[in-house]
Formats: sequence, C-alpha cells, structure tokens
Amino acid sequence: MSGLALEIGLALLMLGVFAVGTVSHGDDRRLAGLLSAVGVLALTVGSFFLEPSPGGGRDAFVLDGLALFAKQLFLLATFIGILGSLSLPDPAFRRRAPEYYLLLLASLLGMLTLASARELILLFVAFELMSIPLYVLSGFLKREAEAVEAALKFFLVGTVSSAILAYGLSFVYAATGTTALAGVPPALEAGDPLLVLGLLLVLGGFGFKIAAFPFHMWVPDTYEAASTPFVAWLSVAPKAAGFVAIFRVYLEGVGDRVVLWVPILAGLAAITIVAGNLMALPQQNAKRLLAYSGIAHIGYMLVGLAAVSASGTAMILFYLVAYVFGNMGAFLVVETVAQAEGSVHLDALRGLAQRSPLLALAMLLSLLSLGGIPFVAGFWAKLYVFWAAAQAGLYWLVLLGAVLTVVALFYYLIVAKRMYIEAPQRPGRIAVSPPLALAILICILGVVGLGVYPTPLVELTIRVANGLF
Amino acid sequence: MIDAGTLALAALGLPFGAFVLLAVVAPLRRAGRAAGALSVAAVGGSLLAALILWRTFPEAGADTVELAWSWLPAEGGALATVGVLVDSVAAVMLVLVALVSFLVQLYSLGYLEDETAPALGRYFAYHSLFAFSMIGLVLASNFLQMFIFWELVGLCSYLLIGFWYAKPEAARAAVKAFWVTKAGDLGFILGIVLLWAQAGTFGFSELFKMADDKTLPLGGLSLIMFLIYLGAVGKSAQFPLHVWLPDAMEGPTPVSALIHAATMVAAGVYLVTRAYPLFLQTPDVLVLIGWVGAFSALLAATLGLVQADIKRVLAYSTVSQLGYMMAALGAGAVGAGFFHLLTHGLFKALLFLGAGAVIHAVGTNDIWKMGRLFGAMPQTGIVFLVGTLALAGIWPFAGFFSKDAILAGVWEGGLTVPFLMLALTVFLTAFYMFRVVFVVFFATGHAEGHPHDPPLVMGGPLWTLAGLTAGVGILFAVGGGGEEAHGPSWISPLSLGLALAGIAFAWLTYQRRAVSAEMLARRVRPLYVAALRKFWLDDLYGGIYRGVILGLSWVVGWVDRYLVDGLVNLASAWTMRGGDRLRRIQTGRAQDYLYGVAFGLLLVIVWSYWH
Amino acid sequence: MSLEAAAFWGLALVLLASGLAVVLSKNLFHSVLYLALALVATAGLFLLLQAEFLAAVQILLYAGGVITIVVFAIVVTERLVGERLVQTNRGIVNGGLVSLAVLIAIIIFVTRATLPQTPPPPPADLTQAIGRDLLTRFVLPFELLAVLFLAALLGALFFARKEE
Amino acid sequence: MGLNGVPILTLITWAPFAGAVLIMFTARHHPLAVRLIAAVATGISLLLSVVVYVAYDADAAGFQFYEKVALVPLLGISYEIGADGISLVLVLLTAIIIFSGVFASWTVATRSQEFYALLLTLVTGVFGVFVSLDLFLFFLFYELAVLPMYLLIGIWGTSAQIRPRGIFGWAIRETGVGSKEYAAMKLTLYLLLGSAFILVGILALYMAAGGSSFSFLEMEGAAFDPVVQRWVFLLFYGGFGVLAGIWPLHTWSPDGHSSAPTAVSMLHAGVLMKLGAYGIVRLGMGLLPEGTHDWVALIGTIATINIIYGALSAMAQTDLKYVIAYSSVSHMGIVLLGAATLTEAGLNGSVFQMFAHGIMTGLFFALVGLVYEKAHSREIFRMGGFGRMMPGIATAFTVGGLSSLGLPATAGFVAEFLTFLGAWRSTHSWWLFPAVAGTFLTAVYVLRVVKQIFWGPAPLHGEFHDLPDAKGPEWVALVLLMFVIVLFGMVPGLAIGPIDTATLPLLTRLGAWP
Amino acid sequence: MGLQPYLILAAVLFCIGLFGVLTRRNAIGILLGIELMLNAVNVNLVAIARYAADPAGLVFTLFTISITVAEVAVGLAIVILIFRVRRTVEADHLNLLKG
Repeated sequence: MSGLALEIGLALLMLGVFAVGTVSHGDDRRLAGLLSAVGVLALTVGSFFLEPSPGGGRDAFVLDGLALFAKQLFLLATFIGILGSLSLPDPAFRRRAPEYYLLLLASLLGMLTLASARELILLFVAFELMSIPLYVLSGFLKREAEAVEAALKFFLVGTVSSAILAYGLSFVYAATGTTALAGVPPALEAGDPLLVLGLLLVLGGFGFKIAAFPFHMWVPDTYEAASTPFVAWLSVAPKAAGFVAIFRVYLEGVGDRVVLWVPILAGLAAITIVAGNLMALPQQNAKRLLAYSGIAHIGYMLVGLAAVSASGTAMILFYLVAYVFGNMGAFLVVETVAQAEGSVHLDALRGLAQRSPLLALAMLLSLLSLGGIPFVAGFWAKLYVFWAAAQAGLYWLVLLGAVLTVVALFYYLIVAKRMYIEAPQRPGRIAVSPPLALAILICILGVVGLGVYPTPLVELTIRVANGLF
Repeated sequence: MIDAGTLALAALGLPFGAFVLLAVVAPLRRAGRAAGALSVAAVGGSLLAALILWRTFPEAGADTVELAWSWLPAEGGALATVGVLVDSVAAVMLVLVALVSFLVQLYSLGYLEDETAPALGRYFAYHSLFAFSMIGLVLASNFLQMFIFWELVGLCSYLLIGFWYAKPEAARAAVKAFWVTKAGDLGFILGIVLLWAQAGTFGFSELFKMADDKTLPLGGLSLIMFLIYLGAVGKSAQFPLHVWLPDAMEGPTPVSALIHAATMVAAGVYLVTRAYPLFLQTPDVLVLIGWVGAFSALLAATLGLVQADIKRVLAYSTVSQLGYMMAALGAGAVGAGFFHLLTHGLFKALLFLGAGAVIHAVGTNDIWKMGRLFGAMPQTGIVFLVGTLALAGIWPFAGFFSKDAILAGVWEGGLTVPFLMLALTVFLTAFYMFRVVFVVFFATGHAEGHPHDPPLVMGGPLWTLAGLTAGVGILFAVGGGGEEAHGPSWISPLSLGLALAGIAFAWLTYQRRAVSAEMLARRVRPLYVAALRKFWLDDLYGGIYRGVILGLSWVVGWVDRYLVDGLVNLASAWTMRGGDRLRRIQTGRAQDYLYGVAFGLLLVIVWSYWH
Repeated sequence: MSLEAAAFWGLALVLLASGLAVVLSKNLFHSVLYLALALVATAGLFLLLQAEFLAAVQILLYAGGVITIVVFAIVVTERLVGERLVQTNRGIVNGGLVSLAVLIAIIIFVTRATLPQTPPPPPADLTQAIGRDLLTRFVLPFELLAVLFLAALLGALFFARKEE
Repeated sequence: MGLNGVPILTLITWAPFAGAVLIMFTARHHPLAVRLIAAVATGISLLLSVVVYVAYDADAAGFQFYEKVALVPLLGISYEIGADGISLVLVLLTAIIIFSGVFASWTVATRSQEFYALLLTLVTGVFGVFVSLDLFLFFLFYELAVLPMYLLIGIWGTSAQIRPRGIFGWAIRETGVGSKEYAAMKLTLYLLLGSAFILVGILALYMAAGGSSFSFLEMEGAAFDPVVQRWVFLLFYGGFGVLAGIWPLHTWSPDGHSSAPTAVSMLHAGVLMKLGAYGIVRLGMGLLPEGTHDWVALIGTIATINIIYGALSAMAQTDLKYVIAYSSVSHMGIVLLGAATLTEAGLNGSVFQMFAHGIMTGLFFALVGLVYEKAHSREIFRMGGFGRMMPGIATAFTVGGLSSLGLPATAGFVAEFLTFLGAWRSTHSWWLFPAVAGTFLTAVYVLRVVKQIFWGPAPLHGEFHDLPDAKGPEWVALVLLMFVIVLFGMVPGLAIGPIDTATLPLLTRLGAWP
Repeated sequence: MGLQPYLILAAVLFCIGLFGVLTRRNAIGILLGIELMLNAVNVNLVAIARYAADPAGLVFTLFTISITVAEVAVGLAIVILIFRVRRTVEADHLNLLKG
C-alpha cells in the first residue's frame, strides 16, 4: 500500500535510529540525530514524488491532497527542528540523542498518521502517539526544575484534554454508530444532539493541541522551559496536525451544515487573538513572547477556520506554512543568541544588528512575517485569512484581527528595537553552528520566497482544500 | 509712442527685476551701495514710465486700458486673472508711488550710509520689492490681484519695520504691524470670496459694469463691502486698527516716509476709491466709512498732542489725515479724498524725510532733546516748515486745498457731526505740528553733537518734495484748482482760521511759554492721561492677544497633550496593563490551567446553545 | 425492576461512591484502593453490557497494571521524600461548581438525544469479532499502539532512570 | 505602456529602491558614495517626474503612462500603475522633497548607509502609492511607506523632554511620552492601525465588486451598494485619516515629526500626510460617491477643527519642531476642507495645498533640522537673535513661514484661497470662517516664532555663539524648496492645469459637476 | 433498560473525575482523577457499542485502556522525577513558570 509509504519509511528510519542508539556508546551519540536529519530529509524529498489519491469514502486511511500536503509540512518542519537540535549544547542532548530523536520521530509518525486518519480510533491513537512523546521531550532537560515542571503541566493538561477528546469521540461514535468519519456528515444533517455534544468536546481536545484560548495555558510554560529547537518544532508541527484533524472532523464532506460552527469558531478566534496578543505585550522572555504571539496566530488561523469554506481552509494551510518558517526562524535565532549569551531574555538581543547583522536581519524578517508585513510570507498569510473571512462576511472579525495586528506589532517592534536601536551590551559577532545556520537559512528563504511569490503555494492550497468540500 | 499697457508693465517690471536680481545674486546684494544704485535706477525707470504714462493718458478712444492673463485656470475659462488696469486715477497714483519711492530710495542712500553693506543690500532688495508690490497694487485689475499686492506691501512693511531686527522694539513693532493689518485683511479676503460667490468675478471692470447695469445682486452686498472696507481699516490705520502705525516708526525713517506715510497706508483709501462704484451701491457702508474716518482723524490728533517722539507725532498725524480722506470718501467726495491722498503723500513724505534729517543729525527722536535747530540746519528747517504748513492747511500750500475740499465735501454729504470733528481736528493738527516745529527748531533746548544739514543725496529729495508741495499749492492758488470746492464759502475761512488759531496757540505755549503746557494737561487731566495711554487700545489688544489667543492656545495645547493624546496614551497604557492583568491568569499552577480547559469547554458549549 | 436494572443501579452506586471516595479521600493510598474498586465496578458494568473480554482487560490491565504502578510510585516517592503523602483538596466549591456545570451541560445534550431503549441482540461471538477487527480493520492503529508503547516506555525509562 | 514605450512611472518609483540596494551592497564604509548614490537615484526620480509632468497630456486627461503586469492572477492583483493630474503633482512633490531631503541630511553621521537605504526604500513606497491603480498594490506600497519609519525614527531620531502631568499623567508616564522610541512606536502603530482599517475597506470593496479584481479602474465602473459605500467610506476615512492627521487621530504626528531625523520629518510631514489625504480623495471619493455624500459634512467640520485646533496647539508649543508639526495638523485641515467642499475650486485647492504644504513643511523641517544641528536646542524661548548668525536660514524660514500663513505669491496662498472659494460655495458655507480665522492664527504663531528665534538680541546666557549658517549641500535643499514655493505661488497654473483635469472627472462622478 | 442511564452514569463519573482533577493538591491525586475520566469514557464506549451492536466500539475501548496505561506510566515517571528534583508533588508549589 503506497499510501503508507511515508509512514513505513519513517518506521524504518526509527528502527535505524534505534539501532544506532543501541550500538553507539559514549557521551556524544548525535549520530542518531544526523541519521534522523538525513532520513527525514529523504522522506521530505520523497514525499514530493507521491501522488495523492482521491480521498473520501469510508477508508480509514487516505492519502488525499490534504494529507500529503500536511505530511510534507510536518516533515519539513521536523527537518528544520532536527537541524536546530543538532547543535544543542546541553550534554543530555548528546548522550541521550537516540532517545531524543526517536521520540521526535515517534511523534512525527503520529502526525503523519493523523493527517490521513479518517476513522475515530486511528485518529485517537495517532493523536496520542503524537502527544505522549511530546510530554517527554518537553521535560528532556530532566535535571532542570523548570523543564520537569513544564513537562508535568503539559502532561496534565494534555491528558485531561485527551480524556475530553476520547469522551467526545465516544459521543460521535454514539451518534454515527460507526467509527468512520464518513458517518459524521449524515449525522450532522440529522442534527443529532449527541453528535453536536461530541464534536464540541472534541473541539476542546483539539483546542488544547492547537493552543486556542483558553486551552492554551500550558503553552508559555512549556515553551519557556523546553529546549528551544524542540519548542520551535512544537510550536508549529503539532498545531498544524491539530488543524488538519479539525478539517477532517469538522469540514470534510459536511456541506451546508458546516455553518453550524461559524459562531463558535469565530468567537474562539476572537478571544484567542485578543488574549494572545494582550498577554504577549508585557513579556520580557523571548520564548514566552513567541509563545503568546503563537497563540495569537492560532487565533488568526481560527479566523480562516471560522470562514468554514474551501478558501478559508486553503488560507489556513498557507498560513501554517508561513507560520512554520516565520516562527521557527524566530525561535532558532533566539536559540543562537541564547547559546552565545546564555539568556533568552530580550535583553540578550540588544544591539544584535551591530554584532551580527545577518542574524538580526533573519530575526527581523521572521518577526515581520509574524507581524503580517508585506513582502514577507506572513502578510499574505494574514491577508488570505482575512480575505477568506471577508468572503464569509465576517467583517467584524477581520477588523478585530486587523486591529489586534497592531498590538502584535508593538511587541515585535520592541524586539526590533532591541536589535536595531539599542546599543550592544557586548561587542563581537555571535557564532552560529552550521546546522543551525542552515535551519535559519531555510526559514528565511521560506519567509522571503513566500513573501515575494506566494502564488504557487496559494494555488496548491486551494486545490488541496477543494478536495475537502 | 509706447502704449499705456507696456508702460504700466515696465513700471511694474523694473523694480521686480531689481528685486529678483538682488534676491538671487547674493554678491550683488552684499555689495551694498551697488545694490542701492540698481534699486534706485530701477525705480527711476518706473518713475519715468509712470510720468510718460500720466502725461500721455488717456489714450485715444479709451479712458481705461486693461491687460489680463489667466492666473488660476479652471474649467470654462480662468477663475482669476492677473493684469494691469490703467485709468486716470491709477495713472496719477502710479506717479505718486514711483516718485516718492524714487526720492526715498535716493534719500536712503545717504540716510543709511552707516549700515553694513549686506544690510544695505537687504534694505534695497526690500525697497525694490515694495516698489514692485505697490505699483502692482495700484495697477491691479481685479480684487484678487489687489489683495495679492496688498499683502505683499504688508510684507514689505513688516520686513522694513523690522529692518533693525536685533532691536527688540523693532521686532515687536514689525510683528504687531503684520498682525493688526492681517486682522483687517481677514475681512478683505472674506469680502472677496463672498463677492466672487455673488458676482462670479473678481475683475473691477466687470463688477463696475454690473453695478452700472444694476445686474449686481445686492443681497449681502453691504456685508461684502463692509468686509472689504475692513481691509482698508487695517491698512490705512483707521480706528480701531490704527494702533500699529505709531509703533511702525521703529523702522528706518525713510521707510516711514515711503510706506507709513505716503504710499502703503494710503492703499486703503485707494482701495475704496478704486471700488467706489461698488461702494456707491451700499450707502450704509459709506456712512460708516465717513464716521469712522472722522473719528479716527480726531482721535489721532488728540494722541498726536502728547507725543514726545517726533516720528510718532507724524505717525498720528498720518492716521489723522487718512481719517480725513476716508471721511471724504464716506461723504461721497471721492475726488477730494483722492486729492488729499496725493497732496498728503507729498508733504507727509517731506515731513518724514525732514524729520529723518533731524534725527540723522541729532541722533534721537525725542523732541525735548532738540531745540534751536533752525540755526544749525536751516535747509531742513525750511522744508520742514513747508511740510508743516501744508499739513496744517495754510494757504497756498497743497494741503489747504485738499483739506478744504474734504471739509466741503463732508459738509455737503450731510455728515454734520463728522464735519465738526474734522474741523476741530484742523485746529489740533496745526497745534501739534507747530508744537513740534517750535520745540525742535526754535525753542530753547540743547541738542547733542554738531547738527548740520544733510548731504545732497538727502537734501535733493527734500527740496524736490518741498518744491512739489509748494508748487502744487501755488498751481491751485493761481489756477483756481481742478478740484472744485463745492461747499459753502465760509468753509475756507473757517478752516484757515482754525489752523491759524492752532499755530498761534502753539506759539504761545511752546515758544513764548505764555501758556503752561503742564497746566493745560492738568486742566484736562483725564483726557491727557487717556491720550498718553493711547485710550487703552493697545492694552485692550494686548489683553486680547495674551488673554484670549494665547490663553485659548494654552487650553487647547493642554487639551491636546493631556486629553486627546492622553486618551491615546491611556488606551495604550490600558492595553499594556490589560496584558499584564490578563497574564496573571497564567498563575503557574497546573490546576488553574485545567480550569482553563474546563472553562473553555463550558464556553464552547454555552456558545453553541446561543446560536 | 429487572435484574439487569438492579445490577446496574447497584454497580452505579458502587462506582459513583468509590469515584467520590477517590477524589475526596484524605489518604492517597485509600484513594488508589477506591480507584481499584471503581475499576472493578466498571468491569462489572462491562459484564452487564456483555463485553466479557473487556471486563477481563479492565481488571487485568487497570485494576492490575495501573493500580500496581500507582502504588509503586507512591511507595517510591514516599521513600524518596521520607514522609507520608497527605492528600487534600483545594477550592472544592469552585471545582464542584465547574464540574457540576459541565455535568449539566452534558446531561442536557444527552437527554435531548433519542436513544435506543433496548439493546439489540448481541453478536454471536463478540470476542472473536474484536480479535478479527483488531488485526484487519484496526491493524494500523494497533501497530501504532505498539510504537506508542515503545515511546511511552522510552520516556518513562528516561525519566525514571537515575543518572550519575 | 509608459511614455513612448518607456515604463517611466516604474522608473520613477523604483529608482530610489535601486539606489537603496546599491547603497547596501556597494557603498559600505564610503559615506560620500552613499550620499552620491542617494542623490543620483532621487535625482533620476526628480528628473523623470518633471519629464512626466511636462509630457502629461492635459487635453486627454485621465490616467496616462499606464502600465499593467499581472501579479497574482488568482486574486486579480496586478502591478497596474498610471498617473492623472493629481498623481502627477504629488509625484513631483515627492521627488522634490526626497531630493532635497537627501541634501538636507548630508551630515548624518552614524550608520548613514542604513539611513539612506531605509529612506530610499520608504520613498519607493510613497511614489508607489501615488501611481498605483490597483488597490492591493496601493496597500503594499502604503505599508512600505510606513514601516521603515520605525527604524528611521528609532535610530536616528531625537528625544524631547516632556514632563508628564495632567489628568492622564500616569498613562503618559507609563508610555514614555517624548522619547524617540515612544514616538517611533506611536507613529508606526497608529499608522498601521489606520492601514488595518484600509485593508478591511479594500477587501470589502473587492468582495462587493465581485471579488475578481483589485483594479481601481474596474472598481470605478462598479456601482456599490449605498450601505457598503457608507461604511467602507468611513473605514477609508478613519484609516487614511490617521495618516492625514485628522483630529482627533493626529497626535502621532507632533511626536513623530519632532522626534524624526530631518529628512524623515520632511518626507513624513511633507509627503506621507498627503498620502492619507490622497487616499481619502482617490479611494474614498473616487470609488464611493454616495458614501462621500453621507460623510462629507463630518469631514469638512473635522477639517475646520483641525485648522483652528492645530493652529492653537502650535501656538502653545515651546519646542520648535512641535510648532511645525502642529502647523501640519492645521494645514492638513485645509486639504481636507477643500476636498469636503466638493467644488472645483475647493478640490483644486485641496490638491494644491497638498503640494504647497508638502514643500513648505519640507522646507520648515529642513530648517529646523539645521537649526537644531547647529544650536543643539529646540526650545524656542531659549533661542534668539539667530538672524545675525545665520541670515540664510532666517530668510528661508521666513519664506516658509509666509507660505504657511498664506501670503500671496507663495504657494500656500493659492491653496488657501481656492479652498476658501470652495468652502463658501459648498453646502456648508460657514466652513469659510474658521478656515480664514486659521490663517490669522497661523500668522500669529509663525511670526511669533520667527521673531523669537531669529530676531531680537541673542540671549544673555551666551550659549549660542558663532553658529554657522547653512552651507554647501544644505543650500541645495533650501534653495530648491524656496524656489518651488515661490514659483508655484506666482504661477499656480503650472499645477492647477493638470490638477483640474483630474478633479473634474472626480466631481462628475460625485454628481457635483457640472 | 435504555442507553441513557449508562451515558448519564458515565457523565457523572466523568465529572467526578474532573472535580478530582481540579481540586486535588497532589499530582498523583490529579492522575487518579484523570483515570476516572478515562474510565467514564470506557463506560460510554462499551455501552454505546452494546446498543449499536458494533464491535468497533469495544476495540476503541481496548485502545483507550491501553493508551491510558501508557499515559499513566509516563505521568508517574514525571511525578517521580518531580519528587526527585523538587521534593514535592503539591501541584500548588509547582509554579516556577508563570506569567
């Protein structure tokens, strides 16, 4: 079954990493990481040779356009994440590299499957496979009190959300009488209250994964304490997976009844945007800042979701790609600076433009992209999402989002101020390890490339999204 | 034979060329005397053109010559044009302006010989600009163009009053002059705008034609003409906007002679004369003009009584004489008013230049620091006396005829009370002018240094003007005058008698000391104090400026910074504070995060109930 | 009341009572024991629902596996800390209100739904069907579950292992 | 395409950007080269603007030098540019201001390479806005024109001292009023807030027009629903109004302009504020005639508030740059008042005022920059007697001041006078009176400042000795600007000719002509 | 005997679990609450499967039970780790990260 090629390939890769882990000894076992990077890259490249097959029907596992697109996105993000992780200085990441990468890949396997899952059990298992390694990974620096605490919080919130998700899925199952997602549209058509209840509960579960307000509360703590490259990856890949799952459950094949979700999603989008942006304002820790800004971004994606249309879905996909590049770029620059300065406080970025102009430029571009400024990817992302919402007539939401963008720019500009306006605390360039530099480069190329010429990707996402409706 | 239009353009263009050269070619300007020579030559050319124009005018077949070019294009023809309009009034006025400008500039070469070369260059640049502007005003063919040049002469006045800008008084006086005249100009421009909206044109010819044909819509015309008249009030220093003129004496004396006596201040009178066909449609405004003119004349005369500064006396007398002209216009004696404008231009320029020669010689403006100067500078004394006699209205000097004509005109116009005020002013004028003459030239006193008559470059203009003052008068005395005095025959003796009485009284008081000036002052103490304090008008305006305008600006500035902008800052501070508050829900306790999840769940469910 | 109903209400009573005891008991050890009771009661319910296989799994995996791990963890940590673990509740009113609200919300939906009043006859061989499905229809999640266990194991080991 | 096949508007627009790129990549560590490249790049724009200006065919009217390249066909976004009379005048204004701005900031010392690069990038945005015929392109250029401002002010700006008092004192303290960082942030955020409204408006129009094209010309043909018109117009008015400095959304401008470095203040007050007014006229009035009629009373009334309030605020300031900045607020009132009259004279006056005020305020800020650079003070009442030391600057300042108070023979008069005519002919003729009163207030504060700084004796504390006059490259800026002020004041037909060809079609669309 | 009592029973159980999760001070206590919630899910699933006569629901239950065990394992490992690092499992005391 060629549909499973990527998953099988990944499983083989995990086997290889596992083997390396058992074979290698000593304090530096990063060979596993290298192998993972190469493997994921190979899978990424390979994924572009796969042909999507039309989905639909009652297949539990489909490789339609959406699935393939999502998988490519996960693979790419993981590749960047692994590149970023390769130069992590803490001994734990060297000595325990096989565990680290194996867990990462396990979670990736969960995402890949989740993107294809059209069946409740598969969905749930994939969701859990994605989540459980993340709890471990976020506490990977297990001798640091913060990391462990973050892992516990992440775990507790995550498990409760899993319980809610499972509970919701049980109601969905009750209403449809089948575990296939194909049973959802007819049941929705019938207006079964159990289905509505189930889907609302499921939304709570997914809300945790995508970190929508108020399910977001684990995010800042986890981001602050966990290792930055992992967080960079955590902040994009699982969220993307969450969105794909949402598309599958709430939009695929639902037809007209889809408008049922508009008020809830629009409301969720609104409070997420507002809360995320406001809470980001007073942050002085770069990672926390990015965490809250990430929450706000989820809000913007929810704006697209609230449009419950093919274009809205397409624009979320586009947004996700832009977000992968922009957000990972920003996190990785923070990591680079942190490795040199030993701090992720915003003060560490002071005068970066005069110390390492290119690094500062990379950060600036990432931030501008996140802020939604023209000529970088994020602008189109926001624009397209707004466009989709405007199509759906949600002008109030567009206006709210646009106005809150200004608040967001405030804290992005504060970072820009540190880098460009303030004088450096210390002289000297900041050393960047090659893999990290490569990762940042990929992100920036993505940000600028999409900013300058977004059309092909937009067309692709629209094609992909049209398959859902 | 050069046609009138070309001549007018030449008269206009020469000073402009000189100004542009001086403004752009910095080395020439910094050369000082060369700049002066260029400026004088240019205005001399203008004078020549003006004279030819005057002598050859009217051209055959037309009593007006008009040239026009589009200035503000608009759909369906120009919204406004620029051009020249020459008629007999403009031609005569042109000669006066060019002549006085020429003489004053010449005089300035001597008067300002101590100035540094760049300053002198600047001075003549301004003068060229003034000559251009004033000629442009005279030749203006429409209200808009007149307003443009009207403002430009105001600008020159401002620049020249502030010529010695390092002197705080000069700086203050310049700004004050600008502000006060500008206040009047607000009315002028409002009037123009309203008139355009009413009549659809700015052009004098078109407007006069409409007035002739009775096609001019009369609704609101009174208001319009009143507003336009306000411009004249400011420029011609009519009550209550006369306060800037005495202060304007801080400028160099030749400037006072040219701008603040002979030409610019007369622009208001010229404006009313020019627009007379329109004013004729609004008799109510004319009556107002007459009353205000007469009142200004009397008020300024009383103020002139108590001044110690020779130039200020002359300044008040200028206000007073302008009041005469306005009164004449208001009474319908437009010819008399314009005639007085011309004669006054000559003898007041003469007086100022004479005063300038005195000041130049003794180094002070204070008449009490002068005395017995006639012996030291007899030429100056003679020309000053000529000017004074003309101003006082003594036969056969020019002022006698023009003033007579005005008195007659006002009487005929039925403005009895203004007539009485003007008659009283005749007495006062003679008194305060001869007060100056006696104190400065004849009475005991002591002037510092060694005063002497001015050099030829200053003396020449003085004698020229004196000659003209006397000459024009004698011409009228012999020829019976072009401007007939239509009034009853008792007016001439009355005015002459009043003037002579004034002279006699001044002689008694200041020469013979038979009457004590102090005692006089004590007798009319309230009036004396009021005159000393300029009837508190300056204080009133100062109060309005500081209390109303600056006070309002302080309030608005406060509101802007602390209320309007304060609200903006409040919004941003609240946003930040809101963020700070909101992030406190992020307590760090895992269970509070779980509450978050539970709340989210409830939120979603409740929300779906609602929709 | 049928026997089935009686059994149901009995089991429900036990289940809820032990559930409440789990979340309210002061002694952590007791809580765990009550949880075991609840799980067993659940297994009883499963039996009532004719899911014998699941009842077995429930008892073996849950009441056996989970409880053992938890007890083990308690013992380990108590030894680490060197004192008894006391278990109290915080913000009972708030927690109670929120939980009650959620409960009401769910029940409103549930009561609105039209639900089957009588169970259909059970399939002939349910356990066999489960086994068959597990290895055919649900083979993919089954495989994934293996990876999941691997990852969880790896993680648990990584955390639990004492280094240096 | 373009002029005789030459994409001349594109050249004008992108020449500065090319200069910026060139500066970043070639002129590292060569300050003089940086300036020369900047001067040449903006010089090219200026030259070509004049060429375009001359080549414009007033008889044909409409949008000329048209270029179109599809950008995102999917959404109907294209690179579509062209210029009509209004655009032409504003392009010329921009070219003049930036060209003189390059010279006025010749002495920027720190990080001059980045400074000029950012400045030139910004200018490309401004040019782009004025020639865009695609709403989306318009928006892109608009953002490009706003963003570099943050760094330009933040890095090269100067702070003022403001002691927080008053009723919202704590909020003012908390936000750090007065510092350049505050000003930069406030300006950027405020303007981006405006752009958020604009974006929503543009999207709404796009949807209402069928959702297939952002082209201005195509939207002109669409008849929008009155309700759409009403609300979208309000969005545009609010959004662009921020940039145009309408009361009470103007408070970013004094802080921003005062803190910005010379060339940036020139560009910002001189051109960018016009961009807001241009947006209201072009997009708001041009596309939404019924919406315009709905709101025109409000616009005009707020404009009169701007005039009076701005002038009074300017009078209350003690910081020279703030005076000039508030005078911009006041003068932008004239621009919007002219537009709100919906008359030929008023609209021509409005556009002419955009030009006139741009040049005049550019001159002002250039001068203030010079004064500050030499005297290191902006406190009006600490200075005095500078006329003796810097006669050239004093003269130029006076010329600027006279234009600002609407003295005839300067460009300012023509604009104000036309606006007056329009105001009285409009349906709200009372607008005339505050507008005229504003000119008097302007005379009061401008002459007061001139007198205080340049006239009178030098202050006793002797802080200001031997201050040099402007020199060398700085004169280029001053003379050019003074020349333009006087030229257009004496021959207003130069600008009004082309402007009129653009305002009449606009008025026809608005049903106000004939 | 309909499905409804089962669902309501599960709901009550779920909410008791939720209550535990929200109020227990001890991390292990919270874990126990989660167990109750998941157990409620199982009750739900089995009951529904019974009334739908569908073995898929039972398979689902099998998976949830297994996953629960895995989660508990990871969770307890984290708890033990916390004990080791911080000497406490009081959820209230774990607030190094906040804001």
